[in-house]
Amino acid sequence: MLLEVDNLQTYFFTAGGVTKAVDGVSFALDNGQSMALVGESGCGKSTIALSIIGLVLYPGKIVGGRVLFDGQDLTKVPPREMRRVRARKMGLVFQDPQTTLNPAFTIGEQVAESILAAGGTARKAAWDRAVAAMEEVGIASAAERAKQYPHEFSGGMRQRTMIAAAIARSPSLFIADEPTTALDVTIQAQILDLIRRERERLDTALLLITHDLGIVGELCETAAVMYAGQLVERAPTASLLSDPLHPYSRALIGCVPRLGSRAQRLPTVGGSVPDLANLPQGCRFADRCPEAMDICRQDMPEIIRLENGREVRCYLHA
Amino acid sequence: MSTVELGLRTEAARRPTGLREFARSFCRNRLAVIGAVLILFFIGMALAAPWIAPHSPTETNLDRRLQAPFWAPGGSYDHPLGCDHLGRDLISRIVYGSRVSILIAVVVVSLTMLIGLVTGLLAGYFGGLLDAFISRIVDVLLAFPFLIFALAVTAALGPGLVNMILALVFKGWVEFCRVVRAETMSAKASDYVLAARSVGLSNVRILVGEILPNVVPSLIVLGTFNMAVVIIAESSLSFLGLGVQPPTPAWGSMVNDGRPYMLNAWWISTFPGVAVAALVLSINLMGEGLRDALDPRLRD
Amino acid sequence: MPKRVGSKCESDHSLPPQSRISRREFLSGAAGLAALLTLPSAASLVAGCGRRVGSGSGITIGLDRPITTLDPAMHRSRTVQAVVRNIFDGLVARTNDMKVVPELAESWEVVDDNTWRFIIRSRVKFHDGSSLSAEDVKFSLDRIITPAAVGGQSSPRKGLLGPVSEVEATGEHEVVIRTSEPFPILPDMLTFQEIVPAAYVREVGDQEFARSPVGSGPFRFVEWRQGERIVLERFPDYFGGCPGIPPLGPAHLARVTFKPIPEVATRIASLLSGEADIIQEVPSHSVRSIEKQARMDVAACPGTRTHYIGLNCTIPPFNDIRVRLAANHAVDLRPICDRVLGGYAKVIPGPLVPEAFSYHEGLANYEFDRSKAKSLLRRAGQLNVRVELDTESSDKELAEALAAQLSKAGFDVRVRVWKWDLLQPLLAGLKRCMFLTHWGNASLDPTDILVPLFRTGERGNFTGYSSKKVDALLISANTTFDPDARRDRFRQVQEILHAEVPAIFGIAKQEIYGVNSRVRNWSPRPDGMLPMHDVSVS
Amino acid sequence: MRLSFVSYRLVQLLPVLFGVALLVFLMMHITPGDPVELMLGQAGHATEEEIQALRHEYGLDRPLHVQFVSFMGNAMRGDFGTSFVHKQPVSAVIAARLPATVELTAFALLLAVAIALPLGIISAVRQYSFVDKAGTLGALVGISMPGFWLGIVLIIIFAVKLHWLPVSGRVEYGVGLDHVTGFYILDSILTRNGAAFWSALRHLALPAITLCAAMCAVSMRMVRSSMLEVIRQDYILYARAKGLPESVVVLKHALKNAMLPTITILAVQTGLLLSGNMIIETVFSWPGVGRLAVGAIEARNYPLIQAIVLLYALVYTGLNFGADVLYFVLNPRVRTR
Repeated sequence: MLLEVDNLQTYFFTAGGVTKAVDGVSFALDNGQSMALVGESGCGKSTIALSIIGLVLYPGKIVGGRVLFDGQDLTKVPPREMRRVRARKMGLVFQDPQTTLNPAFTIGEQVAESILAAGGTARKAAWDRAVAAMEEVGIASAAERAKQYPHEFSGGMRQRTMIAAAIARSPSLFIADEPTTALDVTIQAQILDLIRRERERLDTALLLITHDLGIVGELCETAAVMYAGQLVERAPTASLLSDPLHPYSRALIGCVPRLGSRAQRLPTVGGSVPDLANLPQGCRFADRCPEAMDICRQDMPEIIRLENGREVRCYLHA
Repeated sequence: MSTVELGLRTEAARRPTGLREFARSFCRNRLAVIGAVLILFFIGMALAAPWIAPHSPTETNLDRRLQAPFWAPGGSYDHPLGCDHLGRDLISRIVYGSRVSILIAVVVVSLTMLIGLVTGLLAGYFGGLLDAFISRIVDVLLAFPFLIFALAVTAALGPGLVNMILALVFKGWVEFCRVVRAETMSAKASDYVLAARSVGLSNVRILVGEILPNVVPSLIVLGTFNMAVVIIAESSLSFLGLGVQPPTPAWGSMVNDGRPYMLNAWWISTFPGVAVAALVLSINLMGEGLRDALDPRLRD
Repeated sequence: MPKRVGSKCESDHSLPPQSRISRREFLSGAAGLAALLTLPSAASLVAGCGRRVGSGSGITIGLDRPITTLDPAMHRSRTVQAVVRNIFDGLVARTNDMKVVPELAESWEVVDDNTWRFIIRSRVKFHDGSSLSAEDVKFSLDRIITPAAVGGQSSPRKGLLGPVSEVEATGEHEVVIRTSEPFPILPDMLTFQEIVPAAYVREVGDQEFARSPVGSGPFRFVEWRQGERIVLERFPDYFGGCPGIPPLGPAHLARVTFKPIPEVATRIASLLSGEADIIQEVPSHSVRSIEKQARMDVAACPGTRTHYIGLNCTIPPFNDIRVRLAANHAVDLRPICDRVLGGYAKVIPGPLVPEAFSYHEGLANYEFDRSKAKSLLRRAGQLNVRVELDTESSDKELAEALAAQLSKAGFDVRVRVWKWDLLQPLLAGLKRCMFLTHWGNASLDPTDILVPLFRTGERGNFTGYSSKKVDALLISANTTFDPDARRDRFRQVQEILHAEVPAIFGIAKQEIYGVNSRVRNWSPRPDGMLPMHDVSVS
Repeated sequence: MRLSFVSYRLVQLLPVLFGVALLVFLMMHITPGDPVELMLGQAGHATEEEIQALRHEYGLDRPLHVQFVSFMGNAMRGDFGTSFVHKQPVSAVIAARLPATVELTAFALLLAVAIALPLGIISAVRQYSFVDKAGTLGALVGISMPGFWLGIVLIIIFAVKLHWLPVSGRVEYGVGLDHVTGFYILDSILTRNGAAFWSALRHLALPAITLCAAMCAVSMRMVRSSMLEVIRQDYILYARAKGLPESVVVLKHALKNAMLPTITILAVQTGLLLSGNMIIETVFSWPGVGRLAVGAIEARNYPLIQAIVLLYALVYTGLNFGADVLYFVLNPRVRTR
């Protein structure tokens, strides 16, 4: 198993109280596999990403659980070693290429830097590899453009650059946090295509974090739905999309617009996410759940494993 | 302010920004509360000076000239911090001095902030000729040594408290204007202002609603520091002959008055100096707390 | 015998001042060197580089003011004169106790009311080796009395030579000075002028001369780092100095360094750290912290400056003589002199210091009587009248003490502290009503102070005082040669001023110096000059 | 592109200098106080005619606008007239003092940057740590102490009590320092005079420390706050996520961005140092322009004041101009647009 997240708990200790951004999440991802973490913004999915790469910043803290990566518990690894793991084995793409590239350095420099960080490469060679990676992700005349600054790049181009930086060092885990959210629809497709292609080429495991179920089908074998810091459902993508079990998943899928659908109005999920610093006693979705029962408000449902390998956290399936 | 969906801010720190929230957030910063309490203490001291001060701040008694603090040889508990060069009780002068010093700091900083804010916002937001005009004035004033100003103002109006405040304001607003202008310009280019503009919000609403909140944090930091600078400037100005006029006690002038006695009666200028430092420290602690509480970005 | 005051001096009264200092032990050479040696690395760096050559015979003097020029004709500063007087000599000099004695002049005579003849000493050499002649004297005095004579500019010292109208070299060593009206105090006033080498000045030009002067004095110029220091070296071929001020011969000191250190605390610190051997203008409150130190001492002598509170006689409330009298009854200067000025001051009943010519011993200060002051004010309808007492920051302490006294006796006085450059025009315009200031009288001749302060319309007459009688007496005194007649007139003036009270008189402060006890044979002078010719160090 | 930016900023300097010149001219001339009166001192013996003659000699009897035009005309040729007090060309008087001030200011600036930069960075990276809190406290104390007070305290401790450092002046007499540039540190290095170098350095220490205290405090706070701002940016998180060492993240990615506002602040602060000079130079008897200025103002020495103020303005605007150009070079957004 490449990555095994086991009962991960990441809390933020703020002045307003303890915010349980990630509260007992477990999942696993093997080499070459791909998985999506789906959820509304604020549900803790990005915190999972940060927990995996060991960059949960003050006042956040991993308070429980393990993150096994290549058999090593990353929560116990010293920062210096953690940095090496990140540099050698992980590739990241973030949501907003506008702000994630440093405005003060050239594109090539920032890509090359990522190669240098992995170690074992000379500066000149790193630059060449950076240019090659940029070509690989489809940036024309990469040698020239590598000398340009981020503000001279379009959003899509910047995102390609980020992917180039990630793949240039052939990571074993590729984490993409909302990689297309900030982009135009047409560009989105290109970028998704690029991610899929590169993932297959390098046989990298992919952890895709998104709120957009629409893109999950194209990229990931499995999908996990997150709600208020917890996983509520995990299933092969196809099954999830065709037959969501959890009422939240259903609501979420209902929100995905389908081309050709004639619906006058897009359905929405009513209500809002509970305050992570002040969680209800029972099921966290109970307040918004159309099928909520008394027990749902009393007790927190456990994850239930179904025979077909699916997992769901709901009393409806008990 | 586009942010990466990385949980830190968006997931963990979304809270309404009401007055109560602000107060709560401020109160949780222990140092800031200490600062605020100290400031209240100083203000209380200023208000209650006649009841607190053991002696008159202006009553001279040449028999007690340069009397040392109580622990030093020659000191007495009657004048715990000793007496100055005219035998006036030092602690009483410090207590009364808080009135003048706080008044000067508050008046000067509010005036400079206000002028700097308005001119900076206008110059930064509208740009063009207005900006060029304001910027050139700012440049000229900045390039002009303060000493000359102070002397010119005294020359034109004579030395005194009001004129000193005028001199400080005349030059002080410039720094605020520069900072506000720069912040305004960068805020103006940001997405949310573009968005606000595209929605068709009026200039005033954009300035007050969108840009001002971004300017305020740096303004407060600068302002709290300037309080300190102003209190100290008062002593530099008395060094140059534009201080608060005797026998009115003011901390800055007291520090300066004690200058010739540094070798043989260090307390005359040291204790007022300590008072300045304590006030400045508390202003600053509170300022930091204010900034953190005001700026949702910096809140944790 | 120069007067030395100060507690230590008093206790050693029987001994001459020089030997008193010399008895003290002095350990190593310059204390500055000692300071340096505390850092081992410093010592190794400095070793053998010839620093402080013959350190025992150098002396450093901390001045209270910057030196702006070394041209004796182009300044109006006592401190500058104190420095250049070591490079240059004058026709006439003063002894330490202010007697006027011939220096470069061998003798002089009054030919008639408007003509003087001076015989110049022969065999006097300038530092460049040339001999001093009557031509040089004429050149030097012409530079001062002729407008625009110094590089196109006029000498600000012209006024000090009053009615001198012509100087003529009538022989190799004889000069005739003519005046436009009788000028009885010419010798006194010539002590303010120095003789420069005509040929050298013509050769290098006035500007260069002001930067690196050549004179005939006991020390020759070595280095001037502007704002930092002026270094002088012993001139071995010095003619010897005034016969009136023995001993004669070249200076004892190999080197004299003048350092302007305007900040009081810094100046004292440089004395205490050993960087300066003599410092000017020690405030009385610091005397004790200097005396406390081993090998440090304080020397004081009567000054020539009179501190007084001017009362503007032209505007209310002080245009009423009752209010002026009330002000005089309201103050008690004795405790101020004793406490605020630490005893380094004397109360005087008029504008003249006791050492001045024609000082009137018969006058006394008005009696300190608060109820009398109040009743005078009540009668004038000015009880609790509000007035501002203007002063400079250097006199702030004194002003505050006086204001406190006045406020207890029926006045309501606030002190206002100004810079002199701003206060001066207001005073000159008679716009202010009460001011604490001081006026110097370096010549110790009353003309120097009575005329500018109290003659109608004079530029120092800030009280607006005007009396035909006083004006006439002053004019006649100034043009009369007979000392007794002059004395009589000046006394009359003092009596009138005492009766008409245009001011609250007065305080004569002492000049206080800080001295390292290795300095010998030096004593302070009322006129603030610092002749180093006879001084030595142990 | 670059050239046009630079020349644009250069053109902007002209109105500023003109404005400063006009302002100082008006201020000095419309306020009361007669330089000739002050020049003649308090002692008597000057007649009204003499005063008038002197006034005429210095052109003070001409109408204001005529004086201003001739002042500006001469100033453009670098001729600021003759100092009333020194009786020497103003340019020569200032030139003699300038190296001292430049040396002191530069040294104080270096010291301030050397202290403020690392402390500011550490305080930001380790926010709320001991270093941060101590730094904050230190900065506040630094800013709360008037320069003259701190100066005198340092003198008492290091010169009077400990005898470690000299009280005043720039270099000992007798170390045989040759004048090359007027900057003693530089001169002593050029002439390989170890004793002079050491002496100059020791003389520089106290005034430089005093001068830099306030600036150091402000700069440190500025570095800290701009670093804090930058460190919260996404690209810093991304840089960390890439696995870059923390030192690279902070010193390369964060610092380069944080330097932009800091440079501007440093330029302004250096300008303030120049004013601070007036008091510090007086306290330490440092033979620089600041002390010259104080004396010139007290004596209403118009030609000298005007020249010094113009010089300050020139240096100040020059610094700002330099900061702008540096900003321009450092900030790729401005540069390539």
